[in-house]
Amino acid sequence: MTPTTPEKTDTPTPILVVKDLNVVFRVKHHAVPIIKNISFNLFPKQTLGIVGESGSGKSVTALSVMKLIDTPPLLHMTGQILFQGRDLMTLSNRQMQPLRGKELGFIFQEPMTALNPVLTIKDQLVEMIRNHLKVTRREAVDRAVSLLTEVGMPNPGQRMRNYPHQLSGGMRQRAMIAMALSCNPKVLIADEPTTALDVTIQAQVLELFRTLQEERQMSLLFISHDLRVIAEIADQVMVMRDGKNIESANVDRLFHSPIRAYTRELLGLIRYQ
Amino acid sequence: MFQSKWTYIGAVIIAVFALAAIFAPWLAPYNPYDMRLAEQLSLPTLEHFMGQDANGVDIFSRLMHGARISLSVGVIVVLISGTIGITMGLVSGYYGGWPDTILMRLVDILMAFPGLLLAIALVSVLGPNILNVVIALTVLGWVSFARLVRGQVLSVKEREYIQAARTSGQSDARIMVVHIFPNILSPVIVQATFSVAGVIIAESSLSFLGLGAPPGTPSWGAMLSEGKQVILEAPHVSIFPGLAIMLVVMAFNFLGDGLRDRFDPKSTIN
Amino acid sequence: MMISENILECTDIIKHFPVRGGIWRKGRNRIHVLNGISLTIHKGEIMGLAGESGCGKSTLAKAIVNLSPPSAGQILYNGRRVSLDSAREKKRFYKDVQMIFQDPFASLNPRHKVGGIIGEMLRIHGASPADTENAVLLALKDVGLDSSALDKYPHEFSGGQRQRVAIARALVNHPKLLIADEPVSSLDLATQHRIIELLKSLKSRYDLTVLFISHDLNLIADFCDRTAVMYMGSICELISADQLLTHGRHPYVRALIDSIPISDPRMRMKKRTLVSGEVPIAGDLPTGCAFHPRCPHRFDPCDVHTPRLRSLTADAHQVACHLY
Amino acid sequence: MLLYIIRRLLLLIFVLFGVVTLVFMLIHMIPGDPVDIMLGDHAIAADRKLLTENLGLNQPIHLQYASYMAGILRGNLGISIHSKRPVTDEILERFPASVELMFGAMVVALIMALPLGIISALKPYGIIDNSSMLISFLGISIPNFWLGPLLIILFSIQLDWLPINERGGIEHLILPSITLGTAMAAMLSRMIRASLLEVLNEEYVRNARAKGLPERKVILKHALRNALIPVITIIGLQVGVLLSGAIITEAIFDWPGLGSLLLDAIYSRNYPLVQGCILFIATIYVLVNLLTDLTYAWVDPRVRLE
Repeated sequence: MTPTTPEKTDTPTPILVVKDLNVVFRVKHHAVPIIKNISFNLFPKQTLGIVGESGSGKSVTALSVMKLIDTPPLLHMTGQILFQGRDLMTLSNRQMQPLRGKELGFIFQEPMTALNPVLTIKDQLVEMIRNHLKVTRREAVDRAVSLLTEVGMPNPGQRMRNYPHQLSGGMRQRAMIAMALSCNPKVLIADEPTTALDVTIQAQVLELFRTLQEERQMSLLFISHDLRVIAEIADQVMVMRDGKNIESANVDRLFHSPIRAYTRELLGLIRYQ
Repeated sequence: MFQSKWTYIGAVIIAVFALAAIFAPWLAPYNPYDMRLAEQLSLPTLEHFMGQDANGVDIFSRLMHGARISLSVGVIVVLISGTIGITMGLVSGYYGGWPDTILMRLVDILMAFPGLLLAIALVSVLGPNILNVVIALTVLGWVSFARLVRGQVLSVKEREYIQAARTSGQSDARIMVVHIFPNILSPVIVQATFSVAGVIIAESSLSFLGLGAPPGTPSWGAMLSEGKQVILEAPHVSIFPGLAIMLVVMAFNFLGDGLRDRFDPKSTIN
Repeated sequence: MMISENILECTDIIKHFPVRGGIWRKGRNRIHVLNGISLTIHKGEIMGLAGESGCGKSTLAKAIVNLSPPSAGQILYNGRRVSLDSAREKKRFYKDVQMIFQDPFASLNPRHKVGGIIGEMLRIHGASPADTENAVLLALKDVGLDSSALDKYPHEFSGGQRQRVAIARALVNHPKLLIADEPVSSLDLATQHRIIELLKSLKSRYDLTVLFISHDLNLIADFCDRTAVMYMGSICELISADQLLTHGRHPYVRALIDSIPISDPRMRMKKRTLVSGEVPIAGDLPTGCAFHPRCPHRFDPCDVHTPRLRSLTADAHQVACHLY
Repeated sequence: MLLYIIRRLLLLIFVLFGVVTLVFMLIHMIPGDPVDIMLGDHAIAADRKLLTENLGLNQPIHLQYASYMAGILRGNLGISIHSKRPVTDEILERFPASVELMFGAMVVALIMALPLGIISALKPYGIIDNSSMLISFLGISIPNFWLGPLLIILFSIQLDWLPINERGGIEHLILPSITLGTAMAAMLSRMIRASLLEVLNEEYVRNARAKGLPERKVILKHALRNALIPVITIIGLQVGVLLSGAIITEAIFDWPGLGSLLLDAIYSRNYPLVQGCILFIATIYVLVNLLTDLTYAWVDPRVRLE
């Protein structure tokens, strides 16, 4: 999957279209715009990397696609989020539920806090599977085991009976990924999935993301503050800075001939190391 | 915000009661010991707008003098037990080791007695009077401060600015006083406020049981205890002292709640 | 820069923490965090200490400054055994040896003004108010802050500025040895770059010796003269920093280097030798070489004998691995 | 988990040992001659001699302590002065009444606190939240020795729905249980609200929603289950408030429980009985705390599988 091919996919219709997304938070009685007119497309089987420093609004963008931003602090959200042509903005929370996890998978940054500490990995996996798929408990458990194997969890049958606090950082993140993939979502959104990991584990997880995407032909929205990680994984890149889309481009063009000064500055910093 | 206006209301109520307590001898319309048996249990009238108790004493005057006892006991006990508790908690939390284990085991033992039980036992042995109440409540009170401060110190002392202080060559004592203490002060102040409320309830409970202020003294608990005997024919004798206790205790609870929100914004949710 | 005698010598530093295993299994289950570290730092050099989380690099730093004294082993500062029993000894040692920490938001007392935070370091050594005032202003200027910072509280500064205050505090008494425990890890890239430049200039101006701890091999390679790489409580390789990324020999060090994401999509990670598995959680040390369960080049002696640091070439490049 | 239990049991034995020692010292803190105080100064010499021997006050202190401890191990808490009956029997006679009252108060507390706490966390700053905040403030602030008489005035005198005192059927239990349970209900609802609000902000709750689970399941299975764990410890501690509050509530309603037995013993200077009651109540509290700790450890896997 080399990034050199300019247009990743042949079919032009994107699976996810975000148009003029505006998100405003209420902070101490006044409205603070967090996301300002963000637009991007995500094509099937493509990885879109969103990069920006902390506070650039990249995580809020990811959460807005899932419509998971709580009120407070959310004041209002405008624009369009078209998933397979259907505008999620018009959907109520109840209507969003069948999509979340089934069509749109989400992976959080801190696996330690994103897994329920009092439920085993097996419970949390089986719960998700049986919530979306009409399968017996037995089938769900088997599916869970195969998922954990797919994400590289050693002896999954035994491991999955553990609680999150009994697993290492890498293992927990693999469990998170297995959970997010359990119902074969068409789009997987990963919010800084490797930031909390050591560099050797991060490399393993990035490799896992690449193989999974190829085997499962799914689209990936990958959020990170680290341009080097984006270089390893993304086909298309959007650079964000305090809520605005500074520059969007194919990963190869962005790294070799960046247009905006801010992008060059970011690239300069990592190349210096 | 719900809390903030109630905090000020709390502060105002406390101020009013404090003034009543300080200026009781001058402001109170009647002498709290002046018995007029002829007018016993009379309902509120213009002269005695809270009525008179079983001995014909003006209830409002007794309440004002009662404020003096309740508030002073509350403040004194919290000040003494606070000082003891903070010092023990600070030293034991900072140094750890066997002094810490000894303190914690002592705390475990004292904590094994539910709330008032030990106070009741101590007062029943030492003899029922206000001084013994103060002693008993102080013996109990310092434990909660020690536990709170020890817990705070254990978390603060791992912070990097304390490790920096420990590598600056200054003495442990200075680190505790200059660096640790200011950073554990806010939860202690919040605890102190709630403790005053707790002590006021404890003092009046003991007096209600006849183990605190002897009958006849202008203590809210004693007044309620007397009121219980005549509850059928003169309920008003119980109503007013109970109201006073409730108002003061609620005021301190509001104040404590508000202080906690102001000091620890994260906790505004509860 | 002539590197003469040693400023700090650690020999066989061991540190283990008792696990609350209960009364019976007291002896058996202890987490071994340092398993015999011997390290010498020459006067005037920047010594790197690299490794992933849990390898014990911060514990070693804390052992050196006696924040958490080692369970065994010896530390010599300027050839003399470090003993901090009396207040006088403590003052003398901490005048020469200072430490800066990772989290700028936690390393400054939130209730003290910046003037007090830095001034305190001088008052402890009995400086007069006038001298203190001047020294603090000088220290602030050294780190690029002006006198307006004196009366401000830490929460009024950005992460980068706070780290500058921490550096000013550490250097105001002109120490000889500065231990920096991941000083820039929690800062964004641009600020990291500026703080590293600041440390470089202060190091040369005050002829400091620095022990620089980081998990970022690129940063170590650029900033340090020499570096040790740690894995599960022991040093697996000692190498000059500029050769780290190119001449690292130990399989774990090779894996670390291969794992660093490369900032060029064209060199995207094909199937480079990725190390498998992870550091065991409970810290129960594998027999022989600690890395053998995850090592692609494992062979017979690896899980039996623990390899010792052996020098490979003239310039004191040492590796602890049976392959060499 | 086994180690946790063993450690807790060892601690329990130590604490009980400390409690017994403290209670033993109580008698020796009486200013003046304990026998005079207990029997009053006009008692005849025979009774005085009998009491002195009975309490072993004529022996050196360490022997007294040893025999006291030995007695306790055999379940003998000495003889009650006036009734001349073993203290243990008098205590066990009154114990069921206290348990009934405590149970009633606990039920009242949980019925009030659980719904109020949960709803006000799910709809913060709503009407229910604000009103429950006010109610809980009232609950904490109204002393039970005022609430009791008020309830009596209202329900017994004015409305005459409920009997005033003595123990009997359920209707006798209602007012005392409410009096005793309100303070606990107030404290508990605040704790449940705080704990649930904190858990609702956790990432695993947001993750549960991201998994597409229905909101009902997110709240019940993920949020509430984690939120109620710390509440267990608080319930354990609140039992202490109930135990001491029961003493007063029993006094108000003449409820024939341990509390009123203790008070009568104090008023009549019957120190062996005072000693016995205090020791018994404290032991109950220590055992309840142990039970709460073990339940907490069992429910929270992070502790269970330490």
